[in-house]
Amino acid sequence: MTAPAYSADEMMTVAAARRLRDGAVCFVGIGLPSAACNLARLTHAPDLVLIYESGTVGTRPTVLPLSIGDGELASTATSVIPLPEIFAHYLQRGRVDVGFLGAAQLDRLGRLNSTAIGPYAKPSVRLPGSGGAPEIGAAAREVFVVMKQSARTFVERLDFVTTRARPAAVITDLGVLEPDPHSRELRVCATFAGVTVDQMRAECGWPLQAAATVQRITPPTDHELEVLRALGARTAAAHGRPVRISLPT
Amino acid sequence: MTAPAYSADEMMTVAAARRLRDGAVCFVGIGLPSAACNLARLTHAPDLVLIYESGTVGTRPTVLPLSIGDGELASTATSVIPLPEIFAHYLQRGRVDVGFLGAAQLDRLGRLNSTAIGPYAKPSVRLPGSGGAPEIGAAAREVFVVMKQSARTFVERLDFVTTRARPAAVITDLGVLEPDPHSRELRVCATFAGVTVDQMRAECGWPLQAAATVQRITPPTDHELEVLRALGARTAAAHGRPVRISLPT
Amino acid sequence: MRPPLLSLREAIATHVRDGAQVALEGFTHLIPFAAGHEIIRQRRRDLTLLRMTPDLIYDQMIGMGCARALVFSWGGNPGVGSLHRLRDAVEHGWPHTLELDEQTHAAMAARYCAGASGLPFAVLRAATDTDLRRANTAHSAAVACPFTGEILTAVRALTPDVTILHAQRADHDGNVLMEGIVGASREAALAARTLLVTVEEIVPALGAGPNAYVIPGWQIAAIAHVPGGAYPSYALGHYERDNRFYQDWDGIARTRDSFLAWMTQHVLGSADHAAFLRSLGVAA
Amino acid sequence: MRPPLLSLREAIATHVRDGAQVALEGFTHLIPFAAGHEIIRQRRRDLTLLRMTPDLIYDQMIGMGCARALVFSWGGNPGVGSLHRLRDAVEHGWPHTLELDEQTHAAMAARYCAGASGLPFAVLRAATDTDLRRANTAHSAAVACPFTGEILTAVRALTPDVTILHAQRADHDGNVLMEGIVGASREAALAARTLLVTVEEIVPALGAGPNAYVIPGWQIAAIAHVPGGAYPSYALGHYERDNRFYQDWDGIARTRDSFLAWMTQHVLGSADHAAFLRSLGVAA
Repeated sequence: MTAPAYSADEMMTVAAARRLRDGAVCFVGIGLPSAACNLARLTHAPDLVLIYESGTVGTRPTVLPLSIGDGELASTATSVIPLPEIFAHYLQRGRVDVGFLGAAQLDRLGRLNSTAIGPYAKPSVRLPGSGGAPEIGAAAREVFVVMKQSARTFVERLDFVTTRARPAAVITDLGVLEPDPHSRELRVCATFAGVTVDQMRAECGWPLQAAATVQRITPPTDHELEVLRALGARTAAAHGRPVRISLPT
Repeated sequence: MTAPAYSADEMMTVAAARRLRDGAVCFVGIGLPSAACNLARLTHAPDLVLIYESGTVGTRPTVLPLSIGDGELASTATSVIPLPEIFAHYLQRGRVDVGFLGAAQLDRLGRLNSTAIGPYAKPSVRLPGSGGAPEIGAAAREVFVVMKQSARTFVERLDFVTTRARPAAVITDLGVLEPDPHSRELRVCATFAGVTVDQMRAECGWPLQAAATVQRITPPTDHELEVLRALGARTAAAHGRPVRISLPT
Repeated sequence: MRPPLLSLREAIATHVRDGAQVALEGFTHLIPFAAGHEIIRQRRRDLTLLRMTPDLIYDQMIGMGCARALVFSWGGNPGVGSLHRLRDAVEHGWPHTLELDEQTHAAMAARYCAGASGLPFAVLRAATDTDLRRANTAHSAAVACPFTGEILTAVRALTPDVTILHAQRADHDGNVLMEGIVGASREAALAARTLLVTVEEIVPALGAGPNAYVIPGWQIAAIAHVPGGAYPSYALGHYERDNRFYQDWDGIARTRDSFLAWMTQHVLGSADHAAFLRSLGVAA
Repeated sequence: MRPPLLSLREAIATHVRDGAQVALEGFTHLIPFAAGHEIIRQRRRDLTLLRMTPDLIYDQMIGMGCARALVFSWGGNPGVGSLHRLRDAVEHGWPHTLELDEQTHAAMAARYCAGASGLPFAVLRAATDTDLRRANTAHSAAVACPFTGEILTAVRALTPDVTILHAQRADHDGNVLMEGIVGASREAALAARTLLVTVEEIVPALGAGPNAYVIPGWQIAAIAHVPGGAYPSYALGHYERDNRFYQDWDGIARTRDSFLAWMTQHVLGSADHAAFLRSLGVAA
């Protein structure tokens, strides 16, 4: 068997992008969620509405932002509004269809830790913290989690419950987990090409169940890969540009 | 004795304008308060900050607005913000030095009725209502009332208490009332030229007291009158302009 | 999702139902007169009308019998005096009685903000010991700060079934730009279940500054192209407020007969807003 | 009243005291780095630092020992990873312990809004059953809607002693224009007792659109003219975010030694922000 012509990260991003229906209003986090949302917008979902917590609504970046508030997001937005309104008028008011979250740890109910490893008062690893996640998890109509899978991060017991997200799906670098309709416990519902359910079990800290029928995810199409890589190339070029400031003399 | 070369309305506006110190932040109501504030700005108080409840901050109209939201107010403002912010971020936050109010009825404690004559549920005269007055009366550091005086409107008992203003002064078309420092009851503290305390008593529905020393208000200066009349002339010309709308064919 | 571009007649027929809670906002500026007139022409009944300042448009809708209730904070003719039709309804129940939900500007603004934020109530430091507060106990209540113990006022959220705004322009994606005085328009729009917008013009691109007030098209149920749609209110950059008309309205609306004659001739007698403007000689 | 135009050194010396609550806001965009560096140079101590996203500027201030407490909602290096100096303070108490007042973005934004509105608390529909909520009980509490009975969350107002912003430009009257992403800058400014602003340029007139975000000069205690004052953050229309610097910071801040060496050379070793920019080769 030859190695696939794409990386696990690319497969994960493509699988996440495919979950987004055209016209949905997405609250976008930085990193993989941002790549997935923009890939969807540049392929099957041109009318996807992207909202970044910095206050940009309906943004259409040509390169991916490194931060949540790069100038590119403001320059290509339908409107730029104060951050408190993003949370009050959009998220809390119920205008967000899809929230995308990542985290440092996830448990079998899809709860997330992005705050601390070890005790909160004296953590062994202090993580960045919640940001918008707890309210996105509670208020978005549907939540997806995008996160690399490992037994160290898909844990039996979270060190800290930052977010109770009840994700509709968790897209990892191996496949996709969805909640069992009755127990709400996450279980394997699909794997990427070349990945077995046992491999997914090995990279999970709880005894991972699988759905009766486990789907096989179609590999990225040439078009998906082409668009994603072009986006990545534009982004790398943009982020490498040196900044120069001219001071008045 | 010859008739004065100015009207009682003009004297009232000039007397109100003189109360405003330069640099004060004023929440301006329409009508006489607006004329007084703009007269002050065009004479002794060029840095007076005028806020209209429509959302215009630091406005410098060249003509007086008929309404509280004429285009002139927006075009000459430092900033135009949503109305809820005017009330939350400016008035409630304590950024307003001076509030100017009018009303249909006033009582001896300076409380105001701008809601109804007769019972609220079935009034004989339904007045426009409170607008911003109750919160202006409560939150502005200092409140002035500007109102023509008559026994019918300066009443023993209000039909309806819309606003508890505790005004620092009530400027009428006859003179100025200020509260007694102990009883808080409004009493004559100054009269306009040619007006006696007895005349003011005759135009008041409660037994009006007078301060030990009643001041005489200096008549409008030539400069004050000139500026006020020029403002009025510009305003009349502007409000008379016919509006024409061209429809696409 | 691009909002459909409808005729104003279709937009009102589709989205404004008898008995609905309807907010036509715009503070002095951008008051959606054309939409209000179309509601009158379509003889909508039992509406609960929300506006901070009812202005002439609600005077007309109340006088023509569209309203069952009014939610408001200042009901005069700005700079002129009374709204005679509103007064007649409150004082004499003509054409029928009108239920009032009345409060201060600060409270009504806060109620829209609560609706826009998806909250059931808002908090403000309101004037309390007034007859106005006693007249409206259904929608305000005391609430204590859990940190300081201070007693503040809670007011109930407003969530109109339909909010209608007038704006300067829409682009081909249905995004709408409002410039100038916005009043409580933003909050009324965000609080509504359905948002209709009439615009002066439709352009390929809005050409707005980075922080301009743009309503994304996907929040809008329908757009209608209605030049002059705010007249006799105004649209900054397009035409001024017809202050003389506001003054003339005092005479027109003073008696039931003169009011009905004027409405019959100019509003009911005009098929649409362009015909209305022509009937007044405002548009050629 | 026109705010005085001060050097940044004077502005910080006059208005930022040891022990103060200080908010340097700006969300990714317009972060007032120059002001933060000047606070470091003047060796302010025991500050309570407020920012939604501490970013590199608070990593630097914490690492240099300026902070006693941190009020925040997301403390990473955006798109890169950890803030190593913040982590070192929390994990190992270096250079000394740091008290945390931590919450979600929604809650922190609401707390600024309450402060900006002169209210002791704000209400939101917060996520409740989380360890974060249990970790911060001093500043959040349950509150019932008096109309519907729904249980919501009250959060305590934030009212910084001093808020510092960076903006594109000021005019000769001291009015300040901010364009682009504003984050919670407006609310942090309005919530503060004292507002300081650094600007890229000073111009005769702002040339802003009708609804641009302009801070009236009379709300500002002092303005300092500091071109490049947001670097390595950015100022829309002036220079871009130096994303490479944000990536490089991960290595610089990873150890105490490399951090101190860099700060000594570039911040303490530069008399002002222009010298700082030159020391990095960013400005000629």
